[in-house]
Parts: sequence; C-alpha cells; structure tokens
Amino acid sequence: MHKNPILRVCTKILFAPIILFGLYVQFHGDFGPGGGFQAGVIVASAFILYSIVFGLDKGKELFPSNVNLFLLTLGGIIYGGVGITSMFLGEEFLSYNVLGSSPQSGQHIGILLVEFGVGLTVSNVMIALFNAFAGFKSGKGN
Amino acid sequence: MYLAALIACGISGILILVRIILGKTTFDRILAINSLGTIIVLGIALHGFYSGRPEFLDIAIVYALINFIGTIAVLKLFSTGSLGDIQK
Amino acid sequence: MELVKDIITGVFFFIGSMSIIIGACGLIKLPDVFSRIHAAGMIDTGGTAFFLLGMIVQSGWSLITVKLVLIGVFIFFTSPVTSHVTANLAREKKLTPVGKKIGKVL
Amino acid sequence: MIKSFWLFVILLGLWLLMSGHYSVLITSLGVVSCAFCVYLARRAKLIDNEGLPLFFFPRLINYILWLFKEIFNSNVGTGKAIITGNISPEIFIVKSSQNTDVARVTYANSITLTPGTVTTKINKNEFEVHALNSSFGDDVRRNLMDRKVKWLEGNN
Amino acid sequence: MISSAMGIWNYCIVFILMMIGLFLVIGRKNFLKKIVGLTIFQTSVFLLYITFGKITGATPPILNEALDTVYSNPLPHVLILTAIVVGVATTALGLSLVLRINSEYGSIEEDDISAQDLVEYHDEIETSKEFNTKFIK
Amino acid sequence: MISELLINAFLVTVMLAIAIALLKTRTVIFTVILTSAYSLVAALMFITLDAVDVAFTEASVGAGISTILFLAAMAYLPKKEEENFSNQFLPALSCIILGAILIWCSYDLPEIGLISSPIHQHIVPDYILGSRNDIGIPNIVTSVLASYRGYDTFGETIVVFTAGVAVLVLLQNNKKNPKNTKSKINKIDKKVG
Amino acid sequence: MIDILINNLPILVVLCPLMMSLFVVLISNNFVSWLLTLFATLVTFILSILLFQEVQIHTSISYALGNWMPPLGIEYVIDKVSIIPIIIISSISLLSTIFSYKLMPFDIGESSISKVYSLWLLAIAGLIGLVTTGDAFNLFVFLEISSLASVALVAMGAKKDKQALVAAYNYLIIGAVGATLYVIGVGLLYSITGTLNMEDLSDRLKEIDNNRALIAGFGFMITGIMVKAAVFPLHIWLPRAYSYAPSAVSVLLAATATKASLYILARILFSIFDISNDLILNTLNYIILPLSILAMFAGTIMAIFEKDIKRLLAHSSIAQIGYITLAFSIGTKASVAAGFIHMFNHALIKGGLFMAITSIGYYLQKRITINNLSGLGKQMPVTFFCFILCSLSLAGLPLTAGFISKLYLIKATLSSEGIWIAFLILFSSALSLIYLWKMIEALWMREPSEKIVINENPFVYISLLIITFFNVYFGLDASLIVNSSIDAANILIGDTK
Repeated sequence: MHKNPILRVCTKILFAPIILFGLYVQFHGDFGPGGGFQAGVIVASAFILYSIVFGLDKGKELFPSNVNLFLLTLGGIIYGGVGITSMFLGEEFLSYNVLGSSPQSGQHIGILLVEFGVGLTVSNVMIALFNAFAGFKSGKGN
Repeated sequence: MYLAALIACGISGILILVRIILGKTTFDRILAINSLGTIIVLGIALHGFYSGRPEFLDIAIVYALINFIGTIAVLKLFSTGSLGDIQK
Repeated sequence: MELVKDIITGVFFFIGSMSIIIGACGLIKLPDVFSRIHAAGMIDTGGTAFFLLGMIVQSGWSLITVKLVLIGVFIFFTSPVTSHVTANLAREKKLTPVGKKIGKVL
Repeated sequence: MIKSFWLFVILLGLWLLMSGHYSVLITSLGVVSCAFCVYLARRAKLIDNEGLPLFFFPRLINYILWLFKEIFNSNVGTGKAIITGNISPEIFIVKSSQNTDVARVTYANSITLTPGTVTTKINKNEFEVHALNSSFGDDVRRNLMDRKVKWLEGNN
Repeated sequence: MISSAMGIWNYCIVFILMMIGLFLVIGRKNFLKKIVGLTIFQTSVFLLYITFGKITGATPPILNEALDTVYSNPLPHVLILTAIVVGVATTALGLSLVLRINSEYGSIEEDDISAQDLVEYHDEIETSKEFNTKFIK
Repeated sequence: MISELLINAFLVTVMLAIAIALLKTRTVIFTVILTSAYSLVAALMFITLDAVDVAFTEASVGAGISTILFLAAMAYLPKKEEENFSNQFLPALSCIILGAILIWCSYDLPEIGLISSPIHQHIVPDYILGSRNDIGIPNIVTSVLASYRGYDTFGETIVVFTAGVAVLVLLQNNKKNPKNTKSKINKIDKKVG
Repeated sequence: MIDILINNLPILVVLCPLMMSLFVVLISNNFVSWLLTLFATLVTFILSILLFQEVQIHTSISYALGNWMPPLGIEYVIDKVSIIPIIIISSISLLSTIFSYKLMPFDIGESSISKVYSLWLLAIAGLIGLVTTGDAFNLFVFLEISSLASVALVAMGAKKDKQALVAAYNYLIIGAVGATLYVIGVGLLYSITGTLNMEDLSDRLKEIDNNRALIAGFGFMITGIMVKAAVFPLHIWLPRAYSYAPSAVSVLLAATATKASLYILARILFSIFDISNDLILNTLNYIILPLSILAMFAGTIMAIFEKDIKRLLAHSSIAQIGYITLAFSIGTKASVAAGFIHMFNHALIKGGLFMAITSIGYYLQKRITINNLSGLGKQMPVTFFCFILCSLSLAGLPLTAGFISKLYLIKATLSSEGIWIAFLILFSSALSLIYLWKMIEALWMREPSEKIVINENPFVYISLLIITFFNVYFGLDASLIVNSSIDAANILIGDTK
C-alpha cells in the first residue's frame, strides 16, 4: 500500500502528531481522562500504522525488536523500582509519600513515574504483539 | 438542542447499522463502520456538551484515530492478504 | 448574547443533523459502493463541520475549541484517505460501478 | 535540519495549545516529548517535502476557505441528489497539472473531500474520478480546483 | 416509575448480552468465534460494573473547582480499566494459540481437530509408535 | 434525568442488535467488524455512564488493538466458519439458566443511579476527598488507579507483560532454522547420555 | 536493612519472582537464566520460611500496600491459613526449578529458554500473589497472571506434541470464562456492599441476609473458582493440560496450581461467608459434597482405564481434589484441617509422581504409555524407588504422608457425617491401588520392549529424592503439617461452631 501516494503522504504527515498526542495523553492523565494504558496504545498505534503502510520490515527497521524487548521489560522494572525505592525509604511497597519533599509532591512524582512505566510496557507489548502476529510465518497447513 | 442533535446522531447511527448488517460487499461494511465511527465521534463531543462537562474531547480524537487505523488495517488485509508484507 | 449564540448553534446543528441523516439514508438507498462513498462523505464533511462549528460557537475561546478544531482537522484529513482507499480497492477487486464511463478508464 | 526545527516548533505549538497546564514540569515534559517525536520522525525518514509540506503554508488559509465553500455547495448538491434520487453515476479521467506528489495528493484529497466526487485511482498525473451525477463531474472537469491547488503549490 | 423500568431494562439486556457472549464461547466449535465470544462476554461484564458506578445527575469523576459537584463512582472505573487490559491480554494469547493450531492442524474447527487428535492418540497408544518423528530423525 | 437513562437504554438495545447479528453470522471478517462495532458502541455507552477513562481505554484497546490483532491473525486463518448445529442444546440451556439466575437476582440489585446505595457511600467519599487533599490530582480515577490501588495496576502491567512474552515465545518458535535446532537437540542427547 | 526485609516480607515473597522474571527475559544465556530462576525461587523459599516463623509469632500479618489503610487500598493478609499454600508453592517451585534444568531445554528447544523461564517465574509469582492477597479484585488480577503464564507454558509442549496447543487453548478459554464468572460474582457482591476488601466484605455481608444478589454473587464466585480448581464437572481442561505440558511444567502445575485455587475456595466459603449461614451450609451439603464424591470415583475410574500415564495421573488428581473438597464440604474444624493436610500431601505426592514419570519419559522420548514403560524400572532404580514410595503415599499406605491425610480425613468424617462417607473414601483409595499397581507392574515385572540404555542423571533425580524423602518423613512425623493445618482450620471455622 506504500505505493499509493495518498496513503503514504497522509501517514508521513500524521506519524509525528499521533505520537505527540499519545505522549500528551500520557502526561495529562492527572488532569483528564487518559494515562499510561491509553497513551501506550496510541503510541503503539502510530507505529502500527507505519508498519501497515510501509511494510513490517520498515517498521522493524525503525524500531528494532531487541530495543522493543528491552523497553518492554523496562516499563515493568520502572514500576517495580518505584515501589522498591519507597520500600528502601522505609515505607510500604508503592507508597509514594516518601518519594518527594512533601507527601503530595511524592505522590505526584510516584504517579508520574508509575504511569510512565505502564505506558512504556503497554506500547512496547502492543508493538511486539502486532509484529509477532503480522510477521507470523505458518509452518504446515494453509 | 444537544439532545435533538444526539437524537439525530442516533437515527443516522441506526440507519448505518442497518447498512452494516445488510451490507452486500465487505466494502459497504467497511464504509459504513467508518461512518459509524464518525457519528460516534460527534456523539461523544455532543454528549460532553449535553452533560455539561465538555472537556473530555480527547476521547473523540482517539476514537477518530482508532477508526482511521482500523479501516486502513481492514483495507490492507483486503489488498495484500496480510497486515505484514508489502506485495505489489 | 447567549440567545444569539444558541440560535447560531441551533442552526448549525440543524444543518449538521440534516446532512448526517441524509447521508445515512443515502448509505442505505444508493445502489453501489462507489455512490455510497459520496453519502459517507456527506457524513464525514458536512455533518462533522457543522456540528463542530456549532460546538465551537458555544465554547468560545478555550481549550475545548482547540480540541474541537483538532477533531475537525483530523477527520478532514483522514476521511478522504479512507474513502479513496476503499474506492481504490473496490476498483482493484473488479467491482464495476453502476453508471456510464466517460472515455478510457484507468 | 531546518525542517526538523520547523516540525519541532509546530509540534510544540500543538502541545501548548492542547495542554492547558503550563507548569514547569508539564511544559518541560512537552519539550522533551516534541524532541522525541522529531527524533522518531527523523529516524523514520519522514521529514521531507511530503512529510512536512511547509511550502503550502503561505496560501493555506485562503485555499481552505475556498475548499469549505466548495464542500458546502457540493454537500447541498449531494443531499438534493440523494433525496430526489436524481443520480446517474459516471466515471472519468482528469489530468492534474501539479509538479509534486504532495500537491497531487492534496488535489486528489480535495476531490474526494467534496461529496459527490471521489478519486478512485491515481496513476502519476492522471486521476480516475467517480461522480454521483454529471453536474459534479462537470465541476471537476472544469479544472478549477486543479488550478487552485497549482496556485497553492506555488512555484516549488 | 419509568426510570426504574429503564434500569431493569438495562440490567436485563446486559445480562442477555453476557449470556450471548458465553453461548458463543461454549456453544460454538470455531476457535476464533470462541475468542470473539469471550470478548463480548467480558465487555458485557464491564458494562455491568460501570452501570453500578453511575449516579443520576452526576458528572465524570474528574474534580472541578465547584465543591458541591456529585461525581460518579470511580472505583468500578478503575477495576474495569484493569479488566479491559487483562481481557486484551487474554485475547492476544488466545489468538496466537489459534494461529499455531491452524498452522499445525490446518483447521480451527473443534470437530476436525478432535477427530485428528483421536486418530493420532489411538495410533500412539495402541501401536506405541514413536511420536516425535521430527525429533529422532 | 430520564433522558440519560433513555440514551442508555437505546445504546444497550443497539448492542443487543449487534450481538444477535454476531450470533447469526458465519463470515470471519464480518464477525471481526461486528466485534469492533460492539466495542465502539460499548465505549459510547461508557461515556454516557460517566466512565470517561474506561471509554478511552475501551476505544483504544478494545476497539483498536484487539481489532487489529484479530485482523492480523485473520490473514492466516480460514475465512469461513463451518455450520455446525450439533450439540448446541446443552450450552444454550446452561446459558439460559445462568441468565435467568442473573435476571432473577437483578430484583435485589441497587437501582441504577441511586446515590444512597452502599456502593456509593462506603469507600468512595474517602477517595474523592483524598484525591483532592492528599494526592492533589483532579482525575480521581488516576489517583485511585495509580496510588490507592496501585498494586492492581502493577499486576495489570505484569499481565500485559506476560501476554507479550507468551505471544513472542509462541509465535517465534516456528521461525527457527530447523537444522540448527536438530543439531542442538542431538548435542543435548549426547550430554545426557 | 534486616528491618526492611522483615517488615516487607509479605510483599517480597511475591515481588522476588515477579521482578526476577522481568530481568530473566533479557538474558540470552540459557544457563544464566536458569541460575537466576533458581536463585529467585530459592530466595522465595527462604522468605516463605521466614514468613512462616513470623506467622507463628504474630498469628496474622496485614500489609497495607501503598500505606493506604485496608478498605481504601489493597491489603496483603498472611495468617496461618495462607501460609500453607505459600509454603507449598515456594517449595515445589524450588524443587521443580532444579528438576527443570535438564528437561526444559529438551522439551522446548534452546532458543526461547529465557522467555520460558520468565513465564515460569511469572506463574509462580501469580500463584503466590493469588494466595496472599486480601482483596477480591486483586485476586482476579493475579489469577490471570498465573493462568496466562501457565497457559503459555503448557503450549510450550507443542514442540513435542501439537496437541499441547489445543490443550492450552482449552485451558485458556475455560480459565478465562471461570475468571470472568468470578468477576461477575465479585461485582454483584460489590454492588450490595460497596467494598472489595475480603475482611470488610465479610463484615458487611453479615448485615445483609436473604438477598438475591448475594446468593447469585456467591454462586458465581464459587463457580468461577471451581473452574480454576478443577472440581469435578468443571475439570475438563485439566487432564489434557497436564498431560501435554512439558515435563517440568506439569510438575509445577500439578503440584501447585489447583492447590492455590482450592485455598481460595476455602477462603470464600469460610472466611468471606460464614459457615453458620444457611446458604453456605446448603451449598456444602447439597452441591459440593455430592460433587466431591462423584469426583473421587469418576477420577479414579477414568484413571484405571487410561493408558497414557500423564493423563492417568491427571485423572487421579481430579479424584484427589475430590478428597479435598469433600473435606471442606463437611465443614467441621477437623475436616477442614484434614483438607489442608491433604492439600499439602497431595502436592508432595503428585509432584513426586510427575517428576518420576516425566524423567522416565525424558529418556524414553516417546509418549509415556503403559506399554512403553515396560521394564524401565530395572534400569532406573533410583527413580523407580521414588516412584514406588510416592505411589504408596498416594494410595495411603501407612508410614507415608498419604496415610496421614487419609487418617485425618476418615477421622473427621466419622465424627460428623457417619460411616458411609468414610467407607466411600476407603473404597476409592482401594480402587486407586489398581492403577498404581498397573504402572508398577509395567515398570518392574515386564520385559522391555526394546533396548534402551539409560544412565540416570543426578540433576534429574535429586529433587525427586528430596520430595520422596519428605513424603516418607511426613508419614513418620506429621506434627508440623498437622499442627499448622489445625491452626488454619481454627482460624477459618472460628468460634461459630
């Protein structure tokens, strides 16, 4: 489908704004609807659009699968890491109060980081899922 | 006023749904579902105004986005037989 | 002032409602995919534009307006793409449109 | 590089318009996000005349207003055609006179965007157009929109 | 009166939707359709939860300046956010299994597959044939 | 506020229509399209029920990603479902019984939208107050999601992670070079004896 | 530092395998990934032992996650009840990780080992999280983690036999339906009480009676968990899933997965709801009791006629689950204690049997059927010896762990329900001797059908030896298990009866 100029031009123009919108949703989850999951899916959908239009190989070139795997775990590690940090600071797992100078700022930092971890994992898992499904080579049958 | 607009959306939504269920070719269905998406985007925006909290328009944008990508994906599936490769 | 706003919005909404309902009717009534695309185009352009305009009038200068404009821009950007790709594929899959052909066709 | 900068500015403007929260944290996150987007766009090799048609900008407003008028007119026309059932679909070829792909895409999209006419195929500078009835077809064949897009494109 | 009737109508339809989903899961033999049924089933359960959380005349649970605003119940929303993501994870895993099944068996109809399995099982048990030929060779 | 309920009732009925169409159809692509439509309408319903975050997620995850995954998988699957009416009695009966139980119990469920029911009185006021004072975030859903019930969200991230790893493992197995594998297996065999 | 460790024990037990699974994915070296897995399970085991000691001192530890007081936030509760499944899971997972070292690369191929170990850890973490949590919805999340991970692990058997895929698919779909039913139940209960915390839920449920939503909610929750626990008519996913899974995975799943669900079942029956409630009494007497008796016989009889040995053991698991639910359904302190004793012992027994059988099958490289086994026992004396001991334990012969649980079960039934149930238990145990004898006969008495030279590998049988040792040890001195089970029963049944 990349031969079709309309689709190609449109994808090229939309790619960056979609990712920006995803990041906007990511960081404004505190104020309105949105947050890690939704943002992750939106960012992933930009990559998926790119892969659909330009082909899976181009998509993997843009976003190599080992980087994908690394970021996929990094999200979980960030989330867990925030919890463990608060544990080392003498509170329970995932109690953000101790992360900042005041409980409220601690909560802010904690929620921001945690949502970022969620977004990272979700977006990378979605991209990985899409790549795995679209690039599936059937063995026998079919 | 908003309610009237919502009702209009509802009516045309039903009509489009009829087309989706009747639809002869798959292209008809894709077209109809794309229109349904647009109607729902409008419905979301209108409902925000109707219920007095119009600041949640992000959902409508996401909706439009997902609608677009979904349609492109279906069409890609039809043109090449899979979402991955780029035949032709 | 509020009244004027409301009236303008009402007019816009009326036009928008008409165009989406007529579009939906067209979607059912018209004979084949290619002509139905026009009806879908009516929903995507006329309906969206007037509904969004009506809401913009109501919201005045605020973030909401920005979002509404963004929705409009997005739909105006993507609607022709999907319409075109649908039509293109339908042509490639050898669906022959109802009606006459003028001259040679690609 | 200049184009990347412009993309960054545009994206940042978009962020600031959407955000509505101008605390230091959120704004700096916005700057980082925009930089990240530009980086990705550069990586994906999207920043060229197609991905960022800057040369449209000077005349864009004028064109959009004109396009809206056209869309309104053809909406009315299509509505009438649907209600009265006065349709005689036709399919034909028009030539486009633009030089760049972006401009051709703009032209094709503008044709599609006005209800009543749809571009069904594109082959270099020939478009196959499907029209709901001959009056829409005549509108396209008069090449008014073609000239308008040519004007929008400028002398690029 | 009307509102309570509407409420019961809502509940009943949501329950019927659930059962349609469940029926697709347990009644259909096509593996893909089962997953679709699961999606429908789960989405309907989400609807049930969200219906519990609604308060008439309230606004979405996002604070605004006014102190006397009534907000709908945010807890079901949180639970369902979790459940949606869990649901999509299940769907993805199920789909990948279906893909593998199709590439191994050449079919995704339960009857076909169990027939193939039965033949194979019988062969192995009765004749104690070496079952992983691709391994040994 | 009857109009709210009317909108809900309308949307639920639309969903019922889609579900019935799903029961009838045997074409895979149509099934996928209808599922997508079902999710879309469900998301609209979530908005009318004030659950904006859920609608956001349902629209992006339920309607977007699941549909794309279905489509991606569909490319390799048979396009038609076989007609098969045998053995549908027992499943149908059990579904009807379960549905009847649920409808029977709906008599005692709290009325929709009643603010005095315990579900709205017990913990939730604390969340609303706490979100304003302790956490300082306008979106109560986010504050409950990430702070009060942050551990649920952690679990959910792990679920997504699990699914990702599982799918990678499952779908990559096929693509290996068979020659390579065999030699490795032989090596293991030798080692073990 | 030690302070932090002790204070956060309840969460660390879950967190250790969970976080390690994130790191294991990234490692490409197979040996290192196994080593990390071993390390994580070892630490988990040590932590759970520490936790056991803590619980002996404090009776009940409540851990408020995020420092939010329980009805607001999620709470982890570890008391003398939940420590039993934690110990079971952590010990079995340690043993089966050792066991998996040689078998895993063989069963699934070398290329994806690190990812499989990550899933392995996730399954363990999910199971432990499932039993530690005190929040009805958080339970669902961990239920899904463990079930998704174990589905993927079962599907890994496809390398050897493609039927594993169908088995995994059925496991996934039935499991997901079960989980959704559970969610419906939680939702109905939530709608009438407004809380998700189990303790709070049980307090608030006491004030409500004769409510239809309560009855339906209870029914859905129980049904959902019963699907996961493979209680008799809902067990259809189990035999296939266990028999086609890779060897090490079937050890892990058979010994732990259903135990966690059974624990949840006990929690719902006795802790969230109240045993004095008519609803619960009726459910126990008229639904769970007959089902358990059916399960005992159906499982045993299916096992007798089964030729595929892994499936045979899976069928026997269904019968054993029947014993446990039977013990729960009688509902006295003694019987619930007997249920927990049997839960523990069954984990040991089934773990041992599956280890023995799969390590034989490992050398066999064929489907493990009765015919294929002929004469192999002579060539593998250690494995065979352990197999015999575990079998005796399953049949409930004296001086084995199985005997203790049967003894307590029969004592409990005699004191409350009368003689006929005790008779049925004895009868089905006697029946189980038939299939055990069938296997032993094949292994020892027959001549091998073809010549296979087998050298036993210590890495494979070391964990088998350990598990067999405990099978015998707890047959001789069962005070540890019996005492902790009686404590658990005391907490669950409380003073209401």
